Amino acid sequence: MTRGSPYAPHTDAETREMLAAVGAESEEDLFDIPDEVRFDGEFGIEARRERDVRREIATTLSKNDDLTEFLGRGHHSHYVPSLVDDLSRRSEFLTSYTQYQPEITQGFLQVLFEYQSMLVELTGLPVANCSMYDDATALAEAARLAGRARRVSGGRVLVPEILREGKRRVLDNYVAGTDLDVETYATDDGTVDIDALEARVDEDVAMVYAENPTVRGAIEPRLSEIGDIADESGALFCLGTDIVALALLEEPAAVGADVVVGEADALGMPASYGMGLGLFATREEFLRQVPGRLVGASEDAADKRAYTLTLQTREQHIRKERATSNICTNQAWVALRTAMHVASLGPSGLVDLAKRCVTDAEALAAELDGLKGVRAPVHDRHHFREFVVHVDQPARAIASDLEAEGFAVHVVGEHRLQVCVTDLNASKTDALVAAFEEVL
Amino acid sequence: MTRGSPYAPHTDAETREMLAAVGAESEEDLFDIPDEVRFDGEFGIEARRERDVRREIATTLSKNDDLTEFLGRGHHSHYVPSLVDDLSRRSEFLTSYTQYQPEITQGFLQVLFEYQSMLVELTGLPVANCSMYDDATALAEAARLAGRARRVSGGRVLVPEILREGKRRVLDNYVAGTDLDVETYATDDGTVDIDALEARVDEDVAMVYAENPTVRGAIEPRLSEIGDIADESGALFCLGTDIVALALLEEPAAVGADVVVGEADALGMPASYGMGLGLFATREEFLRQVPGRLVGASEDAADKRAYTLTLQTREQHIRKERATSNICTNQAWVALRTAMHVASLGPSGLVDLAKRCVTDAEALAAELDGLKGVRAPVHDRHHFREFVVHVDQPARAIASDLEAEGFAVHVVGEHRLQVCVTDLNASKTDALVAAFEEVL
Amino acid sequence: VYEPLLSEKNSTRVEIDAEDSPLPDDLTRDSVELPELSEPELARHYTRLSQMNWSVETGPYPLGSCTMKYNPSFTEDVAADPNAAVHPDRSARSVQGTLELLSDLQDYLGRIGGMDAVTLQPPAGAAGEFAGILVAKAYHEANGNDRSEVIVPASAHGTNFATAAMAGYDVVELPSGEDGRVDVDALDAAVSEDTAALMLTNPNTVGLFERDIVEIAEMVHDAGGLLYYDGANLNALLGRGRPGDMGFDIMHYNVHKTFATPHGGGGPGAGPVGVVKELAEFLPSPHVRERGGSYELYEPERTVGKVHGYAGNWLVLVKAYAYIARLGDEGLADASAKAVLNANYLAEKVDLEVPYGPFHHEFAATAGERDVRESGGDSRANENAKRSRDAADVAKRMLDYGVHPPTTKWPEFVPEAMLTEPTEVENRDSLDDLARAFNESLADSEEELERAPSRTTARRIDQAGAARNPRLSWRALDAEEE
Amino acid sequence: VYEPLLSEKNSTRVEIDAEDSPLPDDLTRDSVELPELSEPELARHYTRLSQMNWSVETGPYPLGSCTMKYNPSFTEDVAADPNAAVHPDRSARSVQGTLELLSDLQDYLGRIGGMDAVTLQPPAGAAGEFAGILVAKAYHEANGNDRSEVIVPASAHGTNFATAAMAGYDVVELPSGEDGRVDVDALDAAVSEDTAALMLTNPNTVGLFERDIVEIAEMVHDAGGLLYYDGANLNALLGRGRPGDMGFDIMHYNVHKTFATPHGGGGPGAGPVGVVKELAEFLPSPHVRERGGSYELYEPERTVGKVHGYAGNWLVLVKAYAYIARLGDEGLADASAKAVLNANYLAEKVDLEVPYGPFHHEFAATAGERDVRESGGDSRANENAKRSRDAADVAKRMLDYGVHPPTTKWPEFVPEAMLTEPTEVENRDSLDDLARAFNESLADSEEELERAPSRTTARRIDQAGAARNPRLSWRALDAEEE
Repeated sequence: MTRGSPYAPHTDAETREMLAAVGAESEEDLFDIPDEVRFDGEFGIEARRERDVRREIATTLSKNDDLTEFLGRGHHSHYVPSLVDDLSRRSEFLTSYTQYQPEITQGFLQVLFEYQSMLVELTGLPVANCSMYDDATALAEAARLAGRARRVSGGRVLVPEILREGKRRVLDNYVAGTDLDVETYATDDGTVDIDALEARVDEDVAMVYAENPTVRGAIEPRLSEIGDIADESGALFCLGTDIVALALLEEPAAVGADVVVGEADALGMPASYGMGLGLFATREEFLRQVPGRLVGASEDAADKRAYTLTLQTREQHIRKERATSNICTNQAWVALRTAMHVASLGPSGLVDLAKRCVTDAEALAAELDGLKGVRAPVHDRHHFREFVVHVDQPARAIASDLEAEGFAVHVVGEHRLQVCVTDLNASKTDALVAAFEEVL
Repeated sequence: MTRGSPYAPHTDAETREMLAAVGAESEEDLFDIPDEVRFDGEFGIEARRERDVRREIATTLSKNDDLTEFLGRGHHSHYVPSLVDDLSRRSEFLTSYTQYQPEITQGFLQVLFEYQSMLVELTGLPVANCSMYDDATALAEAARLAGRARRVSGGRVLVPEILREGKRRVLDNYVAGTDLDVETYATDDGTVDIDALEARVDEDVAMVYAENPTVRGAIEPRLSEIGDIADESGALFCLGTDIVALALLEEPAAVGADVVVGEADALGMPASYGMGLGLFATREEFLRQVPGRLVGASEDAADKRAYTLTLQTREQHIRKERATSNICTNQAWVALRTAMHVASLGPSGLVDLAKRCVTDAEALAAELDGLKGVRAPVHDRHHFREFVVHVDQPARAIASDLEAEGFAVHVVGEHRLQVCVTDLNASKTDALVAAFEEVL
Repeated sequence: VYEPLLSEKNSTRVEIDAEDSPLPDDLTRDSVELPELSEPELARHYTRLSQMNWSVETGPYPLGSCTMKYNPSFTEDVAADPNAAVHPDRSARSVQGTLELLSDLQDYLGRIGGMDAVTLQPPAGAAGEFAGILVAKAYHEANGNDRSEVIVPASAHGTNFATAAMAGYDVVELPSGEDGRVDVDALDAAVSEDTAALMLTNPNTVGLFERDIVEIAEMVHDAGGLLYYDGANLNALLGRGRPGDMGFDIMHYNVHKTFATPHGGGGPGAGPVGVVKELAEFLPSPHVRERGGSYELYEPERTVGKVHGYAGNWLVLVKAYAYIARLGDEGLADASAKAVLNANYLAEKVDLEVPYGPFHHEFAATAGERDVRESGGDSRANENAKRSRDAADVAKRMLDYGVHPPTTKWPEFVPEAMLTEPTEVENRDSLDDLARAFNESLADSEEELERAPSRTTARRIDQAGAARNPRLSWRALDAEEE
Repeated sequence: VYEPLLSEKNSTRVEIDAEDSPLPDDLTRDSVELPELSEPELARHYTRLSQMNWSVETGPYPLGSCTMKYNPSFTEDVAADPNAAVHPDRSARSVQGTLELLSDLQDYLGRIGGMDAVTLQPPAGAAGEFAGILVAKAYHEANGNDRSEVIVPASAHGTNFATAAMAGYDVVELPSGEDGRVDVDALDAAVSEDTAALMLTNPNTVGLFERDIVEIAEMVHDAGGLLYYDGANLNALLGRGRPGDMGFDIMHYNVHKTFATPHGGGGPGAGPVGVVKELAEFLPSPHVRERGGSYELYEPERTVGKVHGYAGNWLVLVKAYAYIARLGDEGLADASAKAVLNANYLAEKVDLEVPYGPFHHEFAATAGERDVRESGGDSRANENAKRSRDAADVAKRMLDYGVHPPTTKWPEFVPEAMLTEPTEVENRDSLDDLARAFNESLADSEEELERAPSRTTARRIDQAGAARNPRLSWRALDAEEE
């Protein structure tokens, strides 16, 4: 086993000669570190062979229970075609970085341009960026954009009371350094309580945020009205959604959305403990307020179409403290995978997948509803992928018992569970229902 | 789900227009097949989605028991670095074919040239081909070469009596259409019984074949003598070995080998139910008798070094029934993986690996020898990777009991087992010894 | 772009010293010299080399008779299943998954070819031929028939000739008929009591279906011979015709052609062999079968023995199974339909003469003047009517137009043949590009053709020089330099 | 070489009809138009695009401040483990493997940075900065301190400025001292009771170690401020110096730089944050800890809340763990040593002026005339003494010599800066190639530089035009054409 880094190619002779070339006696000499802060201890981390590291991590990860997950609430997975893994792992994509030299990075730039283009098609909005970290940070950036771009005097940001906690806490942090304030509005049957919302909105509101589907899986029936309420008071309407829902549910542009945020990694990624891909699209008028990278088409010196990062003066490396965001490294490679997955599905495949999110959820809800002591869906709405389930017994105990049977579901209230079905677990719904019967 | 092949890109409109362009009414029209032999039935094979095929095959393969294999006898596996998987799966390598147009296939040609070069270094012989299917067919081709190139009157091919059955049966088939006859010679303590061999050799012998290590894992102590015996009678000396053993054991050229055959996929491939990579190297004088592909260096029109398939007049596509072999498609991609693995180990890594094949086998034999009712190694030889174990109890029963404990070993006699250890199972030797204790 | 050899980058000689060797000095070599490079250096080396290599993913690859279709990437994942990594000497009991998959694949292939029993052992098409001819030989011998000849059409793959000779048969070469097919009269003259088998490719190597197949089969069978089907062109027939239904007794399948397993730069492939009921007992050993819900290995009663040391190219077979399962009946039939449509469309678009027809999944254009065909008669054809070119030169020029050229100068009965098989995976745009490459190359001057290629990684390579002065290793190159 | 957009190849509009929709019409959109291509077409599209992209495997990638080192391929396999594919809302009990790995990585990073507690939540370096500054803010608030300023050296990464502003702080920019380091007097003047933190990169953005770090730390601490370490340049220090030992209170790690996780064309990275004991209670929620042999998630007592919706970029963290485990103490120290050696060797070989030193893993050459340095004084330097170039032009010309150029025109205090970080993965030959590319580019005429690049996939791209007339989607391109 080599003693140094297996990824530093230097032979001993080479090291000696290179040290001589720079006039140093030893590697130690190259470090201009005062003695008082020099480190002469050890980390106590033992080097292992490649196969041993692989074995060790595989062993560690095998301590995760093998559960069939009926989990969603913002982190969704669909079957990812092998093609996506294969092509995205190509080193030319994987080990490249931000396209500072567009002449030799046309490949990745074009993929990102295509990703943006897909989001433009799906949202109906003309501007989409290359990625945010996840839906939570995308929402938080939207609020900051609303703060910068506002035409109103106040800084109230209205979000649904059922907003997922993770999103809410990120949003709070992102607006803490601004004059924006986050407030909630009531929901009704898993979607917006329009009257309650309307009562909360006045000319101090910078942004109204709503989701479709909501975190309960419910499809919002009155989206245009929400858009109108926001528009009439001068607030921006920010819509939260996800890339599969976009293919079937109302087009955001058609309901007056000014900004669309959400998760895009439901396509392209397996469940990954919350690793995300924040989608972000907006209207042309906010172009120069957009956070993150944008790829634009241009021409090269031979007048051929070429792509390049553009409008970089918005970004931190140029504008520093006046940048639209501090984001630099983003989720580009996840965006590449998502674009590949969308391309792989095509419009029919994507629409079909979205339709299944409705029909599979409906079917499973109906099955569960047939069980004694269970009511599903709790909300009188159409659902997308997931829905809330009422159980007469304590929800936590039921979830725990289901786990023992090999199934994971959400607990969202004392007597409420939430269940999510996609093409990945659809073949196991009968088993889930049977497990419910077992534990009830 | 699409109704036709998911890998045919034609849209319905495209198909219609293309049919029109060729003047056909329907796809049916394009087939010039007499009615009497037209197939109008069905195969009865249902199309499945990609994820369903993956799931189905994974389920089927999971019916293989999860055993730790201490198996060898010609099919050996060592840890394959991830790099090999990653790079060999690059589509430019994987989905290309024989390099009939060298100007656009320099990449694969160079890899094969490097593979040949590695074998030249390891065998000491100046000519190595791009691959045979496996060690058995390589041996069989060697015999045919010996038949064509012989300077003696007879056609006897001498092989050790302990030759693995699979090899023997392939050899028999390959020489059945020639005047060659396969005969065996005795072995002694797992290696060649030199006196017995000498007694069998006369001027009717076209080839003497010996192995190092032998199928018993024993290292042949008198290789040069075997070479001399063959040489003195005018027979070719063909040596069977494998790519790891070559790095440590005597150099074939130094012991007078005229042809070297064996398995090369002990590097580069996981256990693969016997899928192989036949290595084949020989002396310059037999160059035009070599079976299979050869890559040579040449120059292009700009006088730059370039590689190309060469001496193709030996091959079936040119010489037809007078070709040196019927082989066409070979194991090129496996050779690429093997070359990558060799490159990844480097000379020190390869030699170290080979040394471990000796020391790990010795250590395990000593451990087993300490058990009551067990003697190991049976043969008074040095061993490479594997060795024969005597058990007082019936070997078949012991092996079966070991299988129940999660271990696979060979049964090679009524009271004999054979055990093989490599870096892949070395960490489990203690468990194997414990299992032996359990079942004895 | 030139990538040095590994040995030119860094090479180290490691001495094997008695002190730290686990073996006595006389059992070991003195030293080993090999390239010594770090992982980043190797990653770059092989990445660069890969980029200097044409593949199906690079662009059209219409290599006639090779069926260079797209290899679905999911089949690689399937074969990479850790449960597939088993040793061949495992007990049958402990590898039921492997045996079940093999058994299922045997079944699928049997249905597709119309054969009663299938062995998966042959590791390539030529090995399949060998196994098949061994079966024929064993059959005749079992029947006390001493037959010495195998008939092979002149247009057949070289492997057919070589295989028959390898099995000890005399090869009787059958000249091609005027229509490019088997000349039935010539066959009649060739068939005799010495005929062990006729090896036939159907559609043949220029894509023509042997319309007289029923008569041919009768002639061979009447003489006591067997009919062997070379599966190289099976991609033309899926769901439209089965060799078993045409009277063939033995066939091999090229799974790396018809069933889309990757060609791997020259292999591994797999060449399963199917036979009719009467020949099943002669198949190679071991064979897989189901018995009472579990799978076992057994030796067929009169087996020919083995053509591979173990069970063939297992990992390739897994991929073939996955492909067939993915496509099913309709997918397979569609693959053939589109392969044939593509060949016909492309032939329509090229300005080169295509002397025979109607062809199926491939056609042999001739790199010479094109007759004004009845169907067409357009002006391009007339313009090019005077040109006559060397097929190999046209092919080299096609490289400059960014496509892979077809197989050239084969089969020999087509003058300056360019045997073209686009397969079903090309779309119309891609076929139009390909046609353009053909046509522009043909239209270029002889000087341009001889200078070609000029836009490729390497310029035209001196093949004669490579053979005249064989340098087959870096050691040979070093020796030359000294 | 030009690859059409997916939409230019084939695009289809799918109508969503009420009849076969599972939803009432008013809940759905009317139609969706997207590219519709088969798998073989997509495989070619993305394979070709990949070949039009520079990566670490393509060649040298000395992008200063980005640490473009080799990403071991085995770490990809590790992260692809099906057991790693878990949902973040699983019970802690059912994901003990994930929590154990996260806990172990927290521990490793703590040891490497000399920090007492580490959060893995931030999904990138900038997010780490944000989390770190939030911690600082919470700390001050908890102590009843209302501080309004964050001090950032002019040479710092843009993210430092943006982060401080994002957290609501006024940014006090500290000019660089004459030696390229922090001007201690200027710092003294800047530090006050309003100072919440000083954000420092060490070695700084031209690779210079802040020799006065102990004094700096004292000054900041004395004023009640905190010291923040930007981990972008940690690859210079592994095993030689730890931020915790230098007086830093908070730091972030860029695992995609220092710990070799792939940069993915712009991400995902991960930006864990380490803090000293006193700040641990402020870390983001949830945090992972071991309790009695099992692992649990908990909310730190005075947590700043969240900077990511879930737990950050988990799959990236797995790779970072694998890399650290592979290298261990000696490997990590060697990585830094070789990174610094490489930078020094390359700087020695380039003809460009390198105004500051001694630098560590990166140096900022200036694309202008080189002084005859004391150490050298060779003739090349004199020859080039008259040349002064635009750094961006030199970079474009370097593309023609087959390498990736360094970061240009940054940091701003170095005129026409070419910030160069070869990392430890280049060998000497590769550094020599890189030096040649620098030197020949510098020696080329201004006309050549302005025309560059000419040997690349695309020629020089009109960036101003792209910004003037933003076309950000294929829809925008279509609209333009109409």
